[in-house]
Amino acid sequence: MILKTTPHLTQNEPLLFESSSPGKKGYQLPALDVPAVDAKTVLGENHVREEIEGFPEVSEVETIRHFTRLSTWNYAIDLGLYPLGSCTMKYNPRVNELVARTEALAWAHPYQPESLSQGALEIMAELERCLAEITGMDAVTLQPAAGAHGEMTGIMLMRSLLEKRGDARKKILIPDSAHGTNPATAHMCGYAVQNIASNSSGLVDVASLEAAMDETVAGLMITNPNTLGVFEENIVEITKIIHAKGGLVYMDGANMNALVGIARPGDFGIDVMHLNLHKTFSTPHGGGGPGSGAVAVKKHLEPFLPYPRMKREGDQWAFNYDLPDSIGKVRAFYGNFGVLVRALAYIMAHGGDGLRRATMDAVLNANYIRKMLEPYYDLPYKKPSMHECVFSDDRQAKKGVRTGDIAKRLIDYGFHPYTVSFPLIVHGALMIEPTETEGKREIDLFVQALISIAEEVETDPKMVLNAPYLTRTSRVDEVTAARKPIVRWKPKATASIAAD
Amino acid sequence: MILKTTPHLTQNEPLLFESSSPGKKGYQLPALDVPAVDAKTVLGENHVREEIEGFPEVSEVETIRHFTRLSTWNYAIDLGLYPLGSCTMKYNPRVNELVARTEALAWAHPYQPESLSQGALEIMAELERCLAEITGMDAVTLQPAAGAHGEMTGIMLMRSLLEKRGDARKKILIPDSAHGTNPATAHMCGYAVQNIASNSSGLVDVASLEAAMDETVAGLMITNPNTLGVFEENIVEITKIIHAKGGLVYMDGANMNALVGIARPGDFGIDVMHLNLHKTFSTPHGGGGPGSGAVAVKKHLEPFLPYPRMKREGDQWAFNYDLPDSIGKVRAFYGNFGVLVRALAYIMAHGGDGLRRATMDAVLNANYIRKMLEPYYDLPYKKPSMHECVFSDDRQAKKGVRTGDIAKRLIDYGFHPYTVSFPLIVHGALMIEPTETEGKREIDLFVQALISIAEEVETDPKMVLNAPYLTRTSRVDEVTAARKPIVRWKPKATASIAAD
Amino acid sequence: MRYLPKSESERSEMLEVCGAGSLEDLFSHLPADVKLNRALDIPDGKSEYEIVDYFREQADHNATGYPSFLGAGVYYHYRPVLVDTVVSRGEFLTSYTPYQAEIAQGTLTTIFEFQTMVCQLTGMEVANASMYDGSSAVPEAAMMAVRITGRDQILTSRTVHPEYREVLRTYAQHQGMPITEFGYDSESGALDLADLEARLSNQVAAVIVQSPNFFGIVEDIKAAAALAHKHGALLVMVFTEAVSLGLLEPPRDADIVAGELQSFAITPSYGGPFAGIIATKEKFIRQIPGRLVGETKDSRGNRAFCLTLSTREQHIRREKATSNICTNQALIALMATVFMSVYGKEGLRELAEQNLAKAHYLADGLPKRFAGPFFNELVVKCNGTAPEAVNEKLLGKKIIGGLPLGRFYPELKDCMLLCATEMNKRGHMDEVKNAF
Amino acid sequence: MRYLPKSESERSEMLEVCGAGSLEDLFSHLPADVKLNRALDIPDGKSEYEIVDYFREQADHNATGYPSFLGAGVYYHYRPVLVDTVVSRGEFLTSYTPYQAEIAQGTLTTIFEFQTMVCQLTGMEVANASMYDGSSAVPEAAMMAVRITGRDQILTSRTVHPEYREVLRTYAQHQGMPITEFGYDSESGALDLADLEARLSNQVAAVIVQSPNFFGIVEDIKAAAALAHKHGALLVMVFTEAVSLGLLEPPRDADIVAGELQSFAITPSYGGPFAGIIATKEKFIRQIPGRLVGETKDSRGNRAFCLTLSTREQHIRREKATSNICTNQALIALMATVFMSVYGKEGLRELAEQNLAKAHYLADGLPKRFAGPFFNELVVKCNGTAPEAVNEKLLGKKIIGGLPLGRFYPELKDCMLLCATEMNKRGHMDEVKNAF
Ligand SMILES: Cc1ncc(COP(=O)(O)O)c(C=O)c1O
Ligand SMILES: Cc1ncc(COP(=O)(O)O)c(C=O)c1O
Repeated sequence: MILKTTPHLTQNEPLLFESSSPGKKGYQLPALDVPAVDAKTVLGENHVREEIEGFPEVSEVETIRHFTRLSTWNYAIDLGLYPLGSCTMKYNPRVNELVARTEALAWAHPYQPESLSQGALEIMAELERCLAEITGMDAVTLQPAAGAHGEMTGIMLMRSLLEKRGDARKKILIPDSAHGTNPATAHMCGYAVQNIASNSSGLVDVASLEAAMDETVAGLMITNPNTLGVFEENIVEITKIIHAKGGLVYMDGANMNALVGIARPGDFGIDVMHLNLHKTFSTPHGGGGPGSGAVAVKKHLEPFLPYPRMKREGDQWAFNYDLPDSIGKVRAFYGNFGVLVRALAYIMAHGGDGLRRATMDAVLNANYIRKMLEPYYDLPYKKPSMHECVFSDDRQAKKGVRTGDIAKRLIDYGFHPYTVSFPLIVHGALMIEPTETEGKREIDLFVQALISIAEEVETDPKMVLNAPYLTRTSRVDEVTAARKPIVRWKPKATASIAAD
Repeated sequence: MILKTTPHLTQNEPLLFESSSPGKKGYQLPALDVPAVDAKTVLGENHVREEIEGFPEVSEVETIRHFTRLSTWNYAIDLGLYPLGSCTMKYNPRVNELVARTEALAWAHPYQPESLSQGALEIMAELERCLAEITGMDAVTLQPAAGAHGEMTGIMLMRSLLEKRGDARKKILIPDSAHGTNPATAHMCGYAVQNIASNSSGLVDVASLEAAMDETVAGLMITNPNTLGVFEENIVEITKIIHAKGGLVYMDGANMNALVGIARPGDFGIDVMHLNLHKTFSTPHGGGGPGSGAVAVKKHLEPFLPYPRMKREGDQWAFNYDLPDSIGKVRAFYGNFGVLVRALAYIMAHGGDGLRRATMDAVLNANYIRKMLEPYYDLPYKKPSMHECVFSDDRQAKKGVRTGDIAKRLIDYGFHPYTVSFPLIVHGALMIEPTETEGKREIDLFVQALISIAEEVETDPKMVLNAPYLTRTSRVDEVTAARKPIVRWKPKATASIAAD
Repeated sequence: MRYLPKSESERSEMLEVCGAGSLEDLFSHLPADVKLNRALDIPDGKSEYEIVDYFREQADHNATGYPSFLGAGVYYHYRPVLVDTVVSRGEFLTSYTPYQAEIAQGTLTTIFEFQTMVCQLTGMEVANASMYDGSSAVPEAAMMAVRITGRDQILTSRTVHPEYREVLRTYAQHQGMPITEFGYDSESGALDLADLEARLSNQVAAVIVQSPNFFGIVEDIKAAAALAHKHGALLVMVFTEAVSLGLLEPPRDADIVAGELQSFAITPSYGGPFAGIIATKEKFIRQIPGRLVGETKDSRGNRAFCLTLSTREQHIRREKATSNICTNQALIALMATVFMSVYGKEGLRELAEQNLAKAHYLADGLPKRFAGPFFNELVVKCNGTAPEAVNEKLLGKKIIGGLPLGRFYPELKDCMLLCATEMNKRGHMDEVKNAF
Repeated sequence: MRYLPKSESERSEMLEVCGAGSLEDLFSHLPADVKLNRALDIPDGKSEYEIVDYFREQADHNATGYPSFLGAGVYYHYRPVLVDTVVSRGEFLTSYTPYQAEIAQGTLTTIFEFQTMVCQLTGMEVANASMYDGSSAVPEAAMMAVRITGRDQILTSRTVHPEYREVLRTYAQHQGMPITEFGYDSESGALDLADLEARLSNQVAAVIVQSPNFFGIVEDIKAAAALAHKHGALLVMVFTEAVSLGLLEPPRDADIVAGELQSFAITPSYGGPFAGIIATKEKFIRQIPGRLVGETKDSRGNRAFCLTLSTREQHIRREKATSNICTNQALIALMATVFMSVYGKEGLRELAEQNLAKAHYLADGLPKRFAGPFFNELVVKCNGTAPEAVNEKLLGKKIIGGLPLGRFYPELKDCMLLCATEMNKRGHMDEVKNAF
């Protein structure tokens, strides 16, 4: 029975291009205080464009209504639980938005004099210090823009170290439970990918890892806790195996929300790792980004970090570009500074003890959900859960209902779906990560919803197969979208574009 | 046919009290930097309360979700046309919200030294100047908090002048088309109310006015354009009649959106009037307030204005409290300053010419709607419309459908209803004021909706009588609410309170 | 103009429908002699960037970043970030009075919560949806008492905020509601019960007292109420510092509570907009002014809220209404509602305790004028030097001192009213002490 | 902790269900030797007021209110207020990547509009939903060209932003993608077509040029494209100043456009977050990296949008994906979308014309290093004095000058890059001129 939502009307809204009319304006510029110049004269006829065909022409009130109306078609953390496994969708404190807009921070130019950027530098230095302490690593770079970018940075660091030692090696070992960015990253860094099968309990199989490890292997990319939400109990042994053969261990830190204040990768043999500040440290996802993929390393990898690094000169911070072994820059300037501000504000709000308590509540929520749902959904791997738990649609599949269908039905119940069909080692996975910022009431409603859907599967599978029913947009046809891609608006008639 | 809305799910949400749990916190205070004191010792046992029974205990994330969810149950200008007659629901520019939050303005204390308040004083002085220019009056007070408060201030000014002349007189003349605040105000100021019947074209009947006017009458409260949206074409003659017998004319300026830049009350014989800055000058209604009811007067009433007034001392602004004839203060401090800031920002954005063009577009929208709907709804008064038009439900009533029912059905069509059953001189009024900030597309959809409803009334009146259908809350039972008032939450069991 | 969502072609289409050749034609029926034949003398429209610059420039002529010890009815308190997050949502900011309940349940629910929390804080049974501010709530309370008792005289303590009393006088002057003031005990700074008793009679509709009073002193409401009731008058209790309600015994013995919630996340904003309230006993519900939200059901039987008892109000009752108030301070009341939700039961008490501690730290060592128990304000003697001189000294240190009292209380012209809240830092308080 | 929505009693209820006696029990299965046996060395949790104070204090150590003439890839432009109004809506701010189309149509629609407007601006047929920034979009474009052409060499103009070229080098070093640079004409400051032609070969996958280039000079994309195409290479056009697209001929002849939209209402924010884009021809759609939103229908036949062609992406293709990018810059792209909507067709052109006028006013009288046509940036010779010295002089006047070029172009160590936008006031520009 649906307890959490009620249908209500929402406003329809055309595309901006469809509500445009020639001459409508949403802007005004101050009058020019210098002589106007003729573009064609100073730039040359051939360099000056005609009007921007099809570009919007709307007023201010139409603009705010357009985006306000569209926003009401979205689900969001501010509206409820967002249990996407592996995504750590936690509450985004609003004070972080406020401080990130502090004028002298938001309007700081990356090339302004260092002497006039000491505040920005201090913020980055303090965040680096906090992240090193949290991970137990020796140095941190804040330059990567997201997790995958951090992975690339990290693998390049490994490769540069190995090259310096004389052999960059050929392969990276990656468990079959890993996130897609891991193999994609290894490939971008010029490495072949060798998959490591998980064992019956969903952990890295130590024997096959040992077998796979040799001098052609640059290292291992491991996620801990892994994508099942299970802590790799043999992690110390695993890192020893890699190190023994001269390899390095990269840890995908996307799941750090299970470890902060409890255990530190630096203490269990990790050489390099990334953090998703937009997960563990609560910077808003904003419908897909921005993020920050800070990378933390042990001493031996520090010389290879992207330049510039910050250094102390007397009582001032300064940038150091003189780093001969550096892999170079992975993006212009110093990173997603505005995101870094938010992450530091988050850390300051919790403090060391608060961060630990947040981790414990996150793990509590995941274990509670697991316990409550185990009678209704198949739990393929039984190891203790950390911050998330992964069920399979095994029982429901017998009725022809798959994880994707259950996910859509969950929408009617007022929740964003869990992560669907990942990790790949679980057939028909329901991957659930509640995070610590969910209260008991919200979690109980979520559990009730999934139990109720399990019952619907028994009594009326069709009902689930055709969900959702309460959304303004019913089940979306993604197949057609991919078969004949229409990725931009065009004036009617010529609307659709042919794809090869 | 409903073109503008589609049903979509919205989140249910209990009251704060219902989601509270002992010990949940949404706040943190900085640690005390002085010794704590024992309340009972310094205040005395009897002065210290027990815990606040039933007060909320929720976390930060629950608070933001609570109010975000509730907000989605509202309609608003940001979502669409809000054609409430007499309310002038126009677009609220967001830059006005920004400037009102400028730190040194938002955090200015009313008792801080005048030398450190020059910016605030300059803003008020500039707004007074603009409003005097717009109304054609000689002086303005910004102290009243809303229109009704302005009316009270204005009538007190009149009374004080008359008293000073030797006789405060007994009565105030008020057309039967006037807003309820007019008679209520006259009464609060110690005057009896004498209604003046409107003539067949909805205007003040000059003959009966003349008959009613004598030396016992303090003056007239007139709304121009009146609540039918019609300009009182005899206004000059009317004011002459009142003045001839020593009375004064108060104008309810709620409808100034029809006149700004076109005609000025000061030029047609008005002695005193109020402006609703939260209507004509776009400060947000915020679900019912705050507003500002600035009052503008001619020279002869200036000495009676509330103190303090601003005066220039050298290159500085100062407050002048030495005003022997002043009626006194109508509220503490100087008025709803934050609202005044927004109003001035609005005036600055338009400039003189822009204000005039806004008025013309407002009148254009109203006349367009009138023309488009005249074939479908009865228009009781045929005089040219200004900023609003008023239909009656005469034709629909024959099918048993009243203006209130049509209003509810309009909700399903994606619009906020017009003003229902006002003015009283129109039986079953539909009072429609679009304002200038509505585009043709939105207006055409509104017209289409009302036409479509008119057809529904013919074909299926029941359908209209039971509307709305698409809202999360269906037709609300206001009768029961008034019969057994429950105006506060109580822990179950004792929930309802008896009313006398 | 960027706020006018029409293209020229759309304008002409619409004009055509109206049978008008031009926009001017729409006004052709206006008498020639009332029309304005010139442009308004207001500068050309400005871009939003110029508007921001203008107000920043004005702000630069105001004090910024001065620690301040001003209170006297307007208090500096921390403002949770969530408050603006909530009130900036267009659905709250740009909606009208919730007359159409089916699309205003958001606003209606928050007002119902507001009314409930005000009752919980004040110990009353009914609270309205807000008044303009605390000062205008006082005459409304007095008029309410007059309606209830059928009497016409009002007795006010001199320790009620002076500006509130001025507003009461303005409202009263034209409606035959004589106001008499009674004094305070010059030792304790609390109201003079003997003087009150002496002035009470069967003509008195209401006795108005404030607690904490204008001097910051916590009054004995019970005693005042007993006296008032003995003579068949109602007791109206006024408060200007809502934070005190987190710690002080609520005025259960009062009949009407009229107060100001500015302390609840409402910026001082040079004096407004604020949010006043009136709360009372159930039995007086039909005499309360302003809007009330009540609980009911919708046609499907689900809980719903709506404006109720509107037969008290001007749009129905016209001259017989309980008040002429229409537009109130809804959005500001919402700020207070969010504030109460963020602080909650424990937070409001801790906040009050911090204020108490700060004020007592400030008081320690300063020449207090009054002996009565105080919350977060106190009257201090400036022995010899004028209060203005002390403030000058402090301004030199970029600190704004207290309010010199001579303006409102000639007998206290050598005193100032100092306030300390959770925002005042110890160091600044020490500087203030040194200035005496 | 205010962000943890649980009471102690709720915690113990939940622990009981989990069969755990304490929160610590939940971690009892972790090997003892991996556990942290001490508290983290991070100061105690702070209230939101202390957090605000901390960042304000840091901000005070940064420049505020200095007029600045820095550009070089990060530009100062007015920021319409509506941008923050929109991106502050929780429904946009706190939503995830729109994988579940039925409850993400808001985000999906805005991305579809974004993709469309980027196409309209660049003259391309397909644009993605955003890349991390302009600099990382360049190597992604290069890799795309390598996949399309099956060749591996990249030719880059030295007038491409130096940091972009550094990023390209970092990406390229480990994947056998040799990078060669070609020069610029020291007269005009535009790319040296002869040098380009000389270096072209049938090994070259892509020629990368920027316009306006790092010196502010508008490049002849047509000519560069013709040369590249003659040798079967693709032309990649880079832009850092999106406002220029309001006025400049779009790079229709390019095969791939990689750019940075920071100029579109994205604050400089000390270098990020920004929003990069990649746009290209329809025929290359299956090689484009990053997310794409496509139009389709829902089961009721209504228009709907969803993420599409995800078989290009890492979560499906893993090591065979077109890129490893997952999280992008969605909310920042939304800022740019709102900006484009506010300015619109006429506004963007007027804005570009104002920039052109300001830069040419600034240039007038200054010793320009290059003769080519420029948009809103120009290289100026400091004849004699070092650029740093000129900047020192300007800092004395609380003005931030230009970027000394020696760091990136030794041959231009006596020059600086100056930028003037609509925000630079005439008076400040005059002061800059006087400093030379
Ligand atoms: C386990 C894991 N690794 C890596 C990533 C990639 O991080 P990002 O999306 O920030 O690039 C994610 C994010 O979805 C993830 O869940
Ligand atoms: C014609 C008229 N007069 C007076 C008022 C009262 O103004 P306010 O609500 O600001 O007190 C209104 C507002 O509804 C009105 O429409």
